[in-house]
Amino acid sequence: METKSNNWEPRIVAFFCNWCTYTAADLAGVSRMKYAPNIRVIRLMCSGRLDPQYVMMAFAKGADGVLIGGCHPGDCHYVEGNYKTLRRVTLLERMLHDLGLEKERFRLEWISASEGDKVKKVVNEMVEQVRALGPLDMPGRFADWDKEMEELEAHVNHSQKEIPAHVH
Amino acid sequence: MNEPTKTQPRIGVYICHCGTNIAGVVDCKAVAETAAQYPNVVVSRDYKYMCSDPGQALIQQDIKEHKLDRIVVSSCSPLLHEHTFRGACEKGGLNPYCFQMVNIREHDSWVHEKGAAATDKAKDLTRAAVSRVAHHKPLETKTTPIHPDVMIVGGGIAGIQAALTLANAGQHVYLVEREPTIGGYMAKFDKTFPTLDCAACILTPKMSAVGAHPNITLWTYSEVAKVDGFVGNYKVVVKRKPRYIIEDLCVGCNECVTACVFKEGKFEDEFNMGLSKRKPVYMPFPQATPPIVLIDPETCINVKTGKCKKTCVEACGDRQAIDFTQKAEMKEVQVGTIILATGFQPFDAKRIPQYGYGIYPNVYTSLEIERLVNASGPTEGHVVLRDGKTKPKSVGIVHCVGSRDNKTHRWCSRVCCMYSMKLAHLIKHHTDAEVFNFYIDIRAPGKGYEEFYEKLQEEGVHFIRGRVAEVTDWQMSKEEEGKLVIRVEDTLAGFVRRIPVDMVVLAVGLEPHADSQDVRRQFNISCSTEGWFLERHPKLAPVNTFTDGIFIAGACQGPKDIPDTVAQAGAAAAEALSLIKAGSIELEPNTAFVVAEECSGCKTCIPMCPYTAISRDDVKKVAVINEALCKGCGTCVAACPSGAIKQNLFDDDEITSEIEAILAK
Amino acid sequence: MKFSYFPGCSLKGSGRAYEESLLPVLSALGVELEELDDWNCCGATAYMAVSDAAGYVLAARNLALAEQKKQDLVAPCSGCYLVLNKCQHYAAEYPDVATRVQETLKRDNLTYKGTTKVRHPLDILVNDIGLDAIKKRVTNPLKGFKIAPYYGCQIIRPYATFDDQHNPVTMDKLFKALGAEVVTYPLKTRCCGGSLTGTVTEVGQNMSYILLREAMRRGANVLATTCPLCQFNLDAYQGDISSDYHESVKMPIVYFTQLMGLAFGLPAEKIGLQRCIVPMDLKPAAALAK
Amino acid sequence: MSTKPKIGFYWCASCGGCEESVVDLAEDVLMVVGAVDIVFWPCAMDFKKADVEAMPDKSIVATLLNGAIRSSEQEEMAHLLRRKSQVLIAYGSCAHTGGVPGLANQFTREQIMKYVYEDAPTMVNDKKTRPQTHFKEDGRETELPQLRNVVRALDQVVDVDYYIPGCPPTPKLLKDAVLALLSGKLPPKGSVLAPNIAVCQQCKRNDSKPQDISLTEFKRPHQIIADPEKCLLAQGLPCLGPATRGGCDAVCIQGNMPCTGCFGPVDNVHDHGAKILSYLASTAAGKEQKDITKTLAGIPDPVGTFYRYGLAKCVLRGKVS
Repeated sequence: METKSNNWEPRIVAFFCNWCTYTAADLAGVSRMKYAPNIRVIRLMCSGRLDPQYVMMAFAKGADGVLIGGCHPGDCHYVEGNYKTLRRVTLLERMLHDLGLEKERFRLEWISASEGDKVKKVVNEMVEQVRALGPLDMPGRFADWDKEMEELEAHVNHSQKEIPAHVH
Repeated sequence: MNEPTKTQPRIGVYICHCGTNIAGVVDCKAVAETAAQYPNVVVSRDYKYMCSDPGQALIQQDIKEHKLDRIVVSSCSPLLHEHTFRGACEKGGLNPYCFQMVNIREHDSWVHEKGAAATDKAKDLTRAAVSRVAHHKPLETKTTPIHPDVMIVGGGIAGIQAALTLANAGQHVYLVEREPTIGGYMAKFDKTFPTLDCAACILTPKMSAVGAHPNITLWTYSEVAKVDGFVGNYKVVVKRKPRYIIEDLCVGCNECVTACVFKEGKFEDEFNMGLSKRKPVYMPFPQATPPIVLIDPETCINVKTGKCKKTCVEACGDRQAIDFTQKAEMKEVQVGTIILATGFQPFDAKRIPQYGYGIYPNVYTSLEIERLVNASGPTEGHVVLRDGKTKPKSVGIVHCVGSRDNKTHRWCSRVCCMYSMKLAHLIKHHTDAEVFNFYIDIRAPGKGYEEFYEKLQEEGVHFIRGRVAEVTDWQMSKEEEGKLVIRVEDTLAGFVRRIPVDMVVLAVGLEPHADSQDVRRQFNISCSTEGWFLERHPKLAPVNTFTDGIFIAGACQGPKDIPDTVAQAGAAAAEALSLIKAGSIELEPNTAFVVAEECSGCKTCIPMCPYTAISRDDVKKVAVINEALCKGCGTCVAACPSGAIKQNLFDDDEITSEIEAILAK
Repeated sequence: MKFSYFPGCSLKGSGRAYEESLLPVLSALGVELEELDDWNCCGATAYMAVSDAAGYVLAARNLALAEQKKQDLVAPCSGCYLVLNKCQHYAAEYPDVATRVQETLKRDNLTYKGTTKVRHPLDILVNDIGLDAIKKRVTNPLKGFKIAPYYGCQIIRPYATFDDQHNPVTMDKLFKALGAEVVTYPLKTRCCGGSLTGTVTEVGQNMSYILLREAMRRGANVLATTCPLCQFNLDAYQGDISSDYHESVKMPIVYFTQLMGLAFGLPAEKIGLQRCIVPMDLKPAAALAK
Repeated sequence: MSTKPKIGFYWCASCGGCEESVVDLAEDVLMVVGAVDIVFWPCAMDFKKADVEAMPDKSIVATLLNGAIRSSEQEEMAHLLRRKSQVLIAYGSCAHTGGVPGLANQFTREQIMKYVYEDAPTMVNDKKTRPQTHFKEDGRETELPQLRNVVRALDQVVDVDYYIPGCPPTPKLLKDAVLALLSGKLPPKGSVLAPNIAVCQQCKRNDSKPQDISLTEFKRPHQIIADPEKCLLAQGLPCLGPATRGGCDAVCIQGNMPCTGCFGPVDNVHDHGAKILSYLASTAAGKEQKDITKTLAGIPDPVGTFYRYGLAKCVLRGKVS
């Protein structure tokens, strides 16, 4: 498994709003800023579209960190979508903490369309913080937990020979 | 049309090299080969320039040949070319929304080093798009009509130029200006660089053309109070402040000004940068447009106390143009497009106390000097010291005050080198003084600009390279007695110099208006970190903003000189005109809708919408989304506790399949 | 009002007039200063130049001691004020400095969380106590005093926590409240010569000369300072300067707290005025009247 | 031999309330007993595992299994009953989504064992003896069940055909399910046998809910005397009705208690807790971080509140340790 090898690299899934943070990431590109290649951006029209389920799902599917990027408070292209994001993220942060995830694995940043350098800074920072924490590897953990079930499954379904239905 | 089937999508994947922009970092061939293995992929290719005609033709041909029903293009940012490729899909006979774009340039090759990591990223992102696009549904393109009227905010040279261009093309324009007159900063200038033609001679005809144009509604002394709506259908409320003068009745005879109980001007004249005094009733300057007076409520005795002989009313006589009962008036208009030309404000020189502005009387800002050298200015063009009579024998012009300075503003204000040289020429011409320019670099990159710099050197104007440390009056020698001393490191000569002068001119930079953040929020556009309005693309869409139908022109977008401002104003007018002439604009169909059978009527979504697009059907007891009002942010979709709200192009199955596939290994 | 107090070496040595005037003046205004128990060298500029790491640890130890007291720390000497501030900023901004500091402090069973606020007496006088309260305490208005307010460098640069970096005015306001006249003194933040006076004497003394000469030219009869090193440089070499520049230079150099003490009616010898090398006229109004 | 359809009931990790709920059918229980042949119901009748093992595969028409899967014994029985049944129904919250036992996934097995056998204040166990899985006395060996790493919902162990939600399911749901089984008119495999619409739709207080409630404070049921007519959420109680599958006739709310989510999510929701979180946070007011934090502090235990019945089915399956 790759996550256990020495060349493990953190995988960060990012959800960026179209108008500010996604555009800022474009600006970072146009300005040829270099940052860590560990991030995969999913574009949403507004950070308010971010359903907390997506964050949970990203972790469950193997993300080591999740980054949310939206417009600064008061700057939302859709007036106040980012306030809704802030409310959801505030509660989600607490819940993820209660579920045992280190706080560095989940981050909300307000990055305006002009802050290409902030994209670079935040991504690099987060990749390093997550790297220091090591792999989260939820799929691997699930597989480890479920290994215990192989034995009985085989025992009940395969060791006994099939008993045919009687015809009366 | 190849309608996508539910059972087995047929996907085409195209990896763009973008010359070497992508291919120089990402192994495009490898990405295409890997993508060929992804589920449902029928065709996977890499190509040099996907956005080129042959690139687009490739997609169209494959759609027909391989019966493709979904397309993925991995190239640049969707903000740049999504529209292009959607068009290619449509031309190929496919619904344009059965398309997904992957950004492997701005988000990958341009920000990462060449190597496996960048290629892996391109593969992951492409895999996610392939997985996502399988869930895309064909959608109908929606359009909205464009109201033909235009609002222009700001009546400086940018606003004037844009207004005239549009009005001459037959469009109705509302020009809103905060000050009592249009003209902006240009109206204060004597000459313009590098041609030294008279600013008033070229500006005032345009100002009066605006005032007289049948297609222009000019509202000065007015501010935008509220903006609602969207491209094509903006509803703007303008607050017209009371000027206590009935505009239609005033003929600008100035008799009320003469008759005012104040025999002499007593209050700082804004137009002359406080270098002269005005009365409470005044006309900003002789060529003001509209050419009418106003009464300043802050200084007029009658407005403040109601106890005045009102000699002005008497002087106006039968015309009865003065109306002290005037109140602020709200005007609401419908426009389809808006051009913001709100300009800049000069840097406040007091922020750099070591330059002595406000401490030493004979330290001036460049705008004050513009008024001093102006024949219609407070001294009728005589350059004299603050005492009102002494001609300076030596003048120092300090460049980059509030520019190229980490402590104040990092940007170059672009105009100061040139206007400083213009002022140096004019001061020398008016006074024959020794003029010293203290500069970091001379930036003269315009037509005839470098030649102007040479001309100045020939005229004997001194240029000393070095940022000035301080302007002070402490003395080291007799010859400094009574003078201002400019301390500077002369970086060409390599030593610190003390240059005594009679007058110091601070070449203040340009900065965004103090309220630029409020203004851009009002119009829902973005700002750069510094506060300049942000263009949609620095090269390809310099007057567009991220909000459709709102354009920017002039120095509100960043410091620029008059030629650039006028060019940009023309461009903004042309962009607005192009929308108007098209009659309508395509909207993203990414609206949300409620699946009524799954809605429990819990009302969670209703307050989520900032556009009041969601209401409750009280008979069926379910939520209903008005598609015309929905702008597609998806906040209600995320909030819906039963997943009963869906969103076109950003639905749960589309996003979750993207998450899963982006992490698949 | 109660603060922790970090005197540093100067206020116990060459700058003792500063402490002798500061303590009674603050006490007269109801401010209690509690000298930090077991304080050590602030880390000072010279130490920083030799080993910045050791410098930060020295400063941080004082900050850590003050942190335990949970009250703001007053550092009257400009050098101490700067170094303590600098240590605080660097520990907050640079993890390696913070780690180094924490690890070393641990050996002394100390920790430093970064919460100590370092304050200058001028800041406390004008912003905490207020000019009105000071005015009320004045029994002997400084009539006839024409003061050149001299701030020096370290209390406003690079950390301008309570005044403008280029045009500070706190002392100006204070002296006006004491009833004195404040002369316009554009050199108020220019270098006094600093340690150059001891190393490259002619350069250092030239800098002092410029300051003294301009103060005289502006009609000042006293120059007020906030820094023990400035006080020493400007006060001690006026004889040398006069002979080197063939110009009679004579300007009393006092701490701002000494002028306050005088205005509060405290006897001259109780506020260290007898320690001035260039003596100050205690009744300049009479001299002016003549 | 009876030709009536053979039905089985089994009880895994649960409180037993589901078994009681069968009796809640009241007189209808006679209809059920008359219509079917109960071949396995250890709680009520004497059956042995060997009896089941002896049955032909797929010979039971339907087994209603309640309770989560926590031990190896439960796991084995799940496999066995799956093999013997044509239709396997996860009955009640625990089998459906892990139920309250699923909250144990906030701790590792070792943490639980250590607490129960060493740290609990009522425990005296100086030798720190732990339960054994092998036991030998008088030459006889006995195998005892093991505690599994995590609590699982039934479908995390075996293939499940239908789900009857609820803690416990209401008599109506059970009756409808039995009638559907008898008539053979079954919905697609994998369906939850309750309406795919949230509780609010059946809630009589729905009309009383204002359109925008923007809560600045969340309250807990013991803190207020709730108005019995008005929407509980509007009164500050975090009622999970909007995010929870209906079919219960909003019984808890009729009893003036907020919905706690026992029916699990509707079909469109992947992760019940995350969706509850999204919806509840959306009803909170405030634009400043400190105000928002303060308001949301009124929900002191997000995991326990949002995953009260479904932590095993949370996409993260429990606490990451």
